Amino acid sequence: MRKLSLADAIREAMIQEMRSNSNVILMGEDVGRFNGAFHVSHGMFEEFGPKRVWDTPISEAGFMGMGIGAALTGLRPIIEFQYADFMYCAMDQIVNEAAKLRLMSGGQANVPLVIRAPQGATGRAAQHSQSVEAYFMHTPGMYVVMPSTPYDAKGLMISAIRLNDPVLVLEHKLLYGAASPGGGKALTDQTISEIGSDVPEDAYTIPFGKADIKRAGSDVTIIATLIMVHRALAVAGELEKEGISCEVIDPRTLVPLDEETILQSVRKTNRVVVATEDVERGGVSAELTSIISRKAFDFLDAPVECVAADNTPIPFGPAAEKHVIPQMEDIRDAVYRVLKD
Amino acid sequence: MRKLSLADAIREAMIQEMRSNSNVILMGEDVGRFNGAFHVSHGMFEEFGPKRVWDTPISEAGFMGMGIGAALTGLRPIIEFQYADFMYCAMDQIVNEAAKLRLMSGGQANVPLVIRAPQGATGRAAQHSQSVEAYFMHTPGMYVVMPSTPYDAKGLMISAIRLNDPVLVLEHKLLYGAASPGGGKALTDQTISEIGSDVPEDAYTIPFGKADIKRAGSDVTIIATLIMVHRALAVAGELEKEGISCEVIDPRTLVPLDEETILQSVRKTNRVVVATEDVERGGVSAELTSIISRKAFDFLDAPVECVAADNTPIPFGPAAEKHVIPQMEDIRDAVYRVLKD
Amino acid sequence: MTIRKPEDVIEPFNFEGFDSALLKTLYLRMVRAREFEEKLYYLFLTIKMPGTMHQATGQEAVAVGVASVLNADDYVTSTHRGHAHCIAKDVSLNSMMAEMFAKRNGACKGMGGSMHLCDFSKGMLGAFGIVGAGIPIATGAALSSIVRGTRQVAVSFFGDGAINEGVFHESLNMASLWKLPVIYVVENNQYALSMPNELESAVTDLSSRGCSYNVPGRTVDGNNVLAVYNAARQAVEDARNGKGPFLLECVTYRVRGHARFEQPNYRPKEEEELWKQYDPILRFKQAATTAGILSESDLKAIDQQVEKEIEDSIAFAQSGEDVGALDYKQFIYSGQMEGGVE
Amino acid sequence: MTIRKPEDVIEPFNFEGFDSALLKTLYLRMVRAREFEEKLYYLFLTIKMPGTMHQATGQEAVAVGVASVLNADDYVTSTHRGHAHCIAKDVSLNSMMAEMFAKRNGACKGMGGSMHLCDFSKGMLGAFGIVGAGIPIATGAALSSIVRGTRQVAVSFFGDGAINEGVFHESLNMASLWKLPVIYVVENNQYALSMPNELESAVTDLSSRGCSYNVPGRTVDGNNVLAVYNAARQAVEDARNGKGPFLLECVTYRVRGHARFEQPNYRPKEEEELWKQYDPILRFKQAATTAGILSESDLKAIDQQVEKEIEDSIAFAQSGEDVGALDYKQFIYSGQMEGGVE
Ligand SMILES: Cc1ncc(C[n+]2csc(CCOP(=O)(O)OP(=O)(O)O)c2C)c(N)n1
Ligand SMILES: Cc1ncc(C[n+]2csc(CCOP(=O)(O)OP(=O)(O)O)c2C)c(N)n1
Ligand SMILES: [Mg+2]
Ligand SMILES: [Mg+2]
Repeated sequence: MRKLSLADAIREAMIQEMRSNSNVILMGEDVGRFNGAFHVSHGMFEEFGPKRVWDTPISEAGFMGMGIGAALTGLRPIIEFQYADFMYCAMDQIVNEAAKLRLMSGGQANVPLVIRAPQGATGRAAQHSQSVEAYFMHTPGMYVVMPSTPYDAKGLMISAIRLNDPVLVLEHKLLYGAASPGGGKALTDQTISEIGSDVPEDAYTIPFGKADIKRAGSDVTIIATLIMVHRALAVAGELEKEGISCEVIDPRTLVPLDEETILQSVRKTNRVVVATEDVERGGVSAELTSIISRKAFDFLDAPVECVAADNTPIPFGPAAEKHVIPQMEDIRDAVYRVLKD
Repeated sequence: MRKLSLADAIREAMIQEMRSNSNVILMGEDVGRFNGAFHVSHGMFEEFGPKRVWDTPISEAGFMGMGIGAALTGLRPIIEFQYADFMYCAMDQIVNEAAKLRLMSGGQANVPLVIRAPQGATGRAAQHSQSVEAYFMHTPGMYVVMPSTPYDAKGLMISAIRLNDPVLVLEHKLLYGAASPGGGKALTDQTISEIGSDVPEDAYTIPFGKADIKRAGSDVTIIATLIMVHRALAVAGELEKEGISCEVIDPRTLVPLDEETILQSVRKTNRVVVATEDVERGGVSAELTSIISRKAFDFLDAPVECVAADNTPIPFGPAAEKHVIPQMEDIRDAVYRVLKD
Repeated sequence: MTIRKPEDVIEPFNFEGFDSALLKTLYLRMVRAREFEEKLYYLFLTIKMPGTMHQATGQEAVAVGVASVLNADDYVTSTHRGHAHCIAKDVSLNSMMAEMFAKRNGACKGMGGSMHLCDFSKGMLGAFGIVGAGIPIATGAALSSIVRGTRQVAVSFFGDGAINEGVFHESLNMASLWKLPVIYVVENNQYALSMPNELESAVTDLSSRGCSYNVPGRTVDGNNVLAVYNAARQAVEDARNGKGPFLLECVTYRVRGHARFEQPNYRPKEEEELWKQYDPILRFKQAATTAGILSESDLKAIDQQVEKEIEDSIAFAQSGEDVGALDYKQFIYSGQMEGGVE
Repeated sequence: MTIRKPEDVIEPFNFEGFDSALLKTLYLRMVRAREFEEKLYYLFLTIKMPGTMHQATGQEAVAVGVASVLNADDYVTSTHRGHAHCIAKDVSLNSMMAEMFAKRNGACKGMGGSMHLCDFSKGMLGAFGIVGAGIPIATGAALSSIVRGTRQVAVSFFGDGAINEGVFHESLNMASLWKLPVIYVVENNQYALSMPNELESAVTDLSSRGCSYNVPGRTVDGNNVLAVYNAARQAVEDARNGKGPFLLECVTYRVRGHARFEQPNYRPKEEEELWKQYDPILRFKQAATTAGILSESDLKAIDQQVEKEIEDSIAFAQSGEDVGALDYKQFIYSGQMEGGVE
């Protein structure tokens, strides 16, 4: 099968859906003539033109609200935020309108809307590095999707476009991958493992709420998202040599969450590490820890270990950023700790 | 001592600080000539005039940003949002600027800023009912304060005004209390117990990060915030008759969190119920559960019970709102459950 | 510039081009809106009603004048003060009243209440409880019309307070850039809660505030339903023909307090009394009967019809089931993929 | 209206009122900004530098012309493209360069980097990485000046793209309502990343966009430091004297790509080449020497001074300690109450 980068996979999903459904449109800053800041929408303006691919002014609340209005009236907009950090500028439209309209209208409002945003720390300091999933996981009425591999990205993106609800798809900048036609624009993390880069050509969907066991194991369950999936897999590979067998689970969608797959694994391994890039306090790792600690209470042989970003705005200096954001050694140490008692 | 309502206590705190420090100002919609939508700022415009009490246009991002600019340059603004739900309109200024400026500037920026916002469900549907604490607990760089009694409110508010960091003070509409000069404007919940309404006349501070044990007990620890403190106390009172002894802890500040007082209680009772009004998924109850399950792992005799709002935008119909928002019976049932095994 | 006096704003009634059927419809809608809210006012005083409400009493000509030029499938977004907009767009009184009572047969199944009334079958996309929130949403509906090639027009109603929200600016710029068929109707009732225009807006000539985006505008007597109708008709026609957005300021007056029971003690009683004399329904009645176009009995018949409709709507509402504790669960997500099951 | 040509914008140099000391200062600051960034460009190409940067090459006259009329305690907010604003407000090159290297002796202790450069001792409140975010913050600094009675003025620099953010609108309205001493300087370099003015703004005459708020404005040749200086001086003087805000559009051109290494292939090479001929430093040099007000050797001395300053700043930066892994912990909260310990 073909190897695609994650950026390529997302682009292919968007293009295929736009070809088969004329109601799908793309909006965002520099997504058109410029092909997107990370070149994810490369070639789409050329193919679909300005009535399907909208280059917006820098007006996040405005174009987010327009996406909602378009969704309510028959279109299926994909809204790109250039960085996830800028979503706060449109927070009211996302949280108070998009997520709540179906309920407030007693089910009349259909809001088939995809929000795409690249996130993750890449040396650009506090306003271009955030991981925003916890804010939206805490916002009922929307789905939250976190694809860690090109295969997942394509299938989840197609599902997101076809679903009649607002879906947030968070893409990690360091996972976009160098194979993108953007060339140097796409960033890559050295630790990225190779799994999942085979992507079928035809359109396919991946259902929401189905976690993927990226690696089976028996001693400890590592639940990880986005780039932490890759760091966890790398750690698991290393630990195997020491005789430690890690199961790595990628929830793929945080809302809905596949509790069953997670709890099943926990009942088997009795030890859990959660690894996410968002800030620890009130974050995704806390939510997962809460679920596991309550629902697998009798199965835990040790406290869940949270590996998440420290509770701070992301600092600029590389050593500091690296300390704040979980690295392979943080995951490895957590596995050791959770196996200790 | 005098009995004050919570609204009165907050007003007194603001007035005393404004009298003693000419750099303290108040800004927000209808806070001046109208005395505030919930009459919390009653009489302040009259006393301090338009250079200290600013009636703003409906421009949340704008006046929030202005509050930051004022804070950076020597003032100590108090920014009122008419409802906490409208904070999303200013989310970028709060999350990306106010909370991050100190760090991004390497400690140069001083951001002595108080954000006040009434929250909680009172029959006004999805856009006027939200509890927003989890979003800001997950935002490093700001403090999150939740006063449940008039005594706490005054002391915490004075601390908030004097601190050199951004502080969010969330006030529950149903706790404002009928003694406010706003009369009918102030809402009251019938279940509110009477504790803490004695308020000293002089200014006093309550340090952040010190939980208050609102009721001592030995069988189960109930951790609750805002109105849930009162519901928990009412439940504790009833359960006492059944021979169940509940300890009710009010963290008072979520950031910083007094983990020690909480964990001490858990080590004693070995059973925990967390009761908060915010949405459960990714919420404050998850964070507290995570901390307790990890840090008091060996002391828990049963899984932590989370009593929080269901994962939904708040519906209008009263029976539905009541079902979504935790009530006394929800807390009571949780206590029974946690005591079961 | 302070609060505008009626004499600074009023335009004479010009019946040219209005036949009696249309006039009756305009009157019917205005009276419906008025009586619906006045009945609610009474209900809130006398029985236990859930939630709150904001009355547009005295402002009905704006909603009715504008919405009456729209096609059934044109779009409208509204505000916290939305009953009149819904009624003008022909949302059924029954479903609205039932929603106010939080009944299952309500417009929003009892999930939204007064501040979230909508009826997608009538193009009424929603009253928004967040001031200004409907502005970009209507703009997006207009963009959608362009993409789908349907020639539908979108109207966003909002207040003089809402015009200072950032989304107004962002929306008008994009609507103008892309020549979207959207009419921005600023319903200038001269107060945003307690704030009179001159304390909230540096430029109080609100129809000129499209200047930053090259959006043309016009101010009309918002208590003259014909003046509003004519201005809206022109704007809608232009928008439908690809000429782009328009900003229509309708000057009116909020006769009641901001919300249920709120006493507007921040403004002089005389001001209120003066404006009440320029009541849009009163003026319409006088003008139409004086001109001999509608008779007292025509109007009376409509009054009676509305009275009955309102009574029926209450009966309808009361016959509905109360919202159940678990109803909301079905409305959070569709969970459905386009065209069927996931 | 498409991209503006230099000949549509340029104003002749008028040296009236400028003495040679002032002219030397203006030149010094422009050259400092230019050389600082050009050195960085080279450094990013040749050694491993952390983060990214956005160059204001070709736009230096805007920052320098405006900031040079300010008092030391006046306030400035800047943008992602902020080096020139900092330098114009006399932030030390050493601390800036060290910040670029993520050193402990950097302006922000290595916590902020290029996009968050600031120096509170110089009134430089921050470069903001969020487009438009500095606009209300500068407005609040102006409000603060009024409340404290200090007669300080605030300047907000932002781009032609930022003008379409909602906070621009909200801020100008409040500044105008309250007559705040704030100058909005829109640095129109004709592109917002890939977007030329006419694709992002319905009204591309940006200085007129205060019309919605009664904020006066003026467009000047942004590549003529004297024209910028004169316009800013008048605006600042008026603001300081209580006449309220002003919107100053400085038309210039972004000579480089949007950010480090970005190739602006969305615009014609000829356009770039043409604008390079109107380089603000080049033009200043020619005019000043032609007019005989500064000599070649005056300029040369400054060039040499700057060259040395830049070299020194690199040495300073390289002598600094790298940010440590735990440095950030001390900067998250102050935890202090006013006037001392909690
Ligand atoms: C974003 C937001 N801010 C504030 C409010 C509170 N609020 C509700 S209505 C209102 C006044 C609105 O004034 P205007 O736009 O003139 O409409 P009117 O009430 O006069 O119809 C305010 C401040 C809100 N609902 N949403
Ligand atoms: C709120 C926000 N939206 C988008 C961006 C991404 N971005 C950074 S600079 C830029 C273009 C800004 O254009 P302009 O305001 O003209 O400034 P210039 O880059 O030309 O100096 C964009 C889109 C951002 N940083 N912040
Ligand atoms: Mg109004
Ligand atoms: Mg620009």
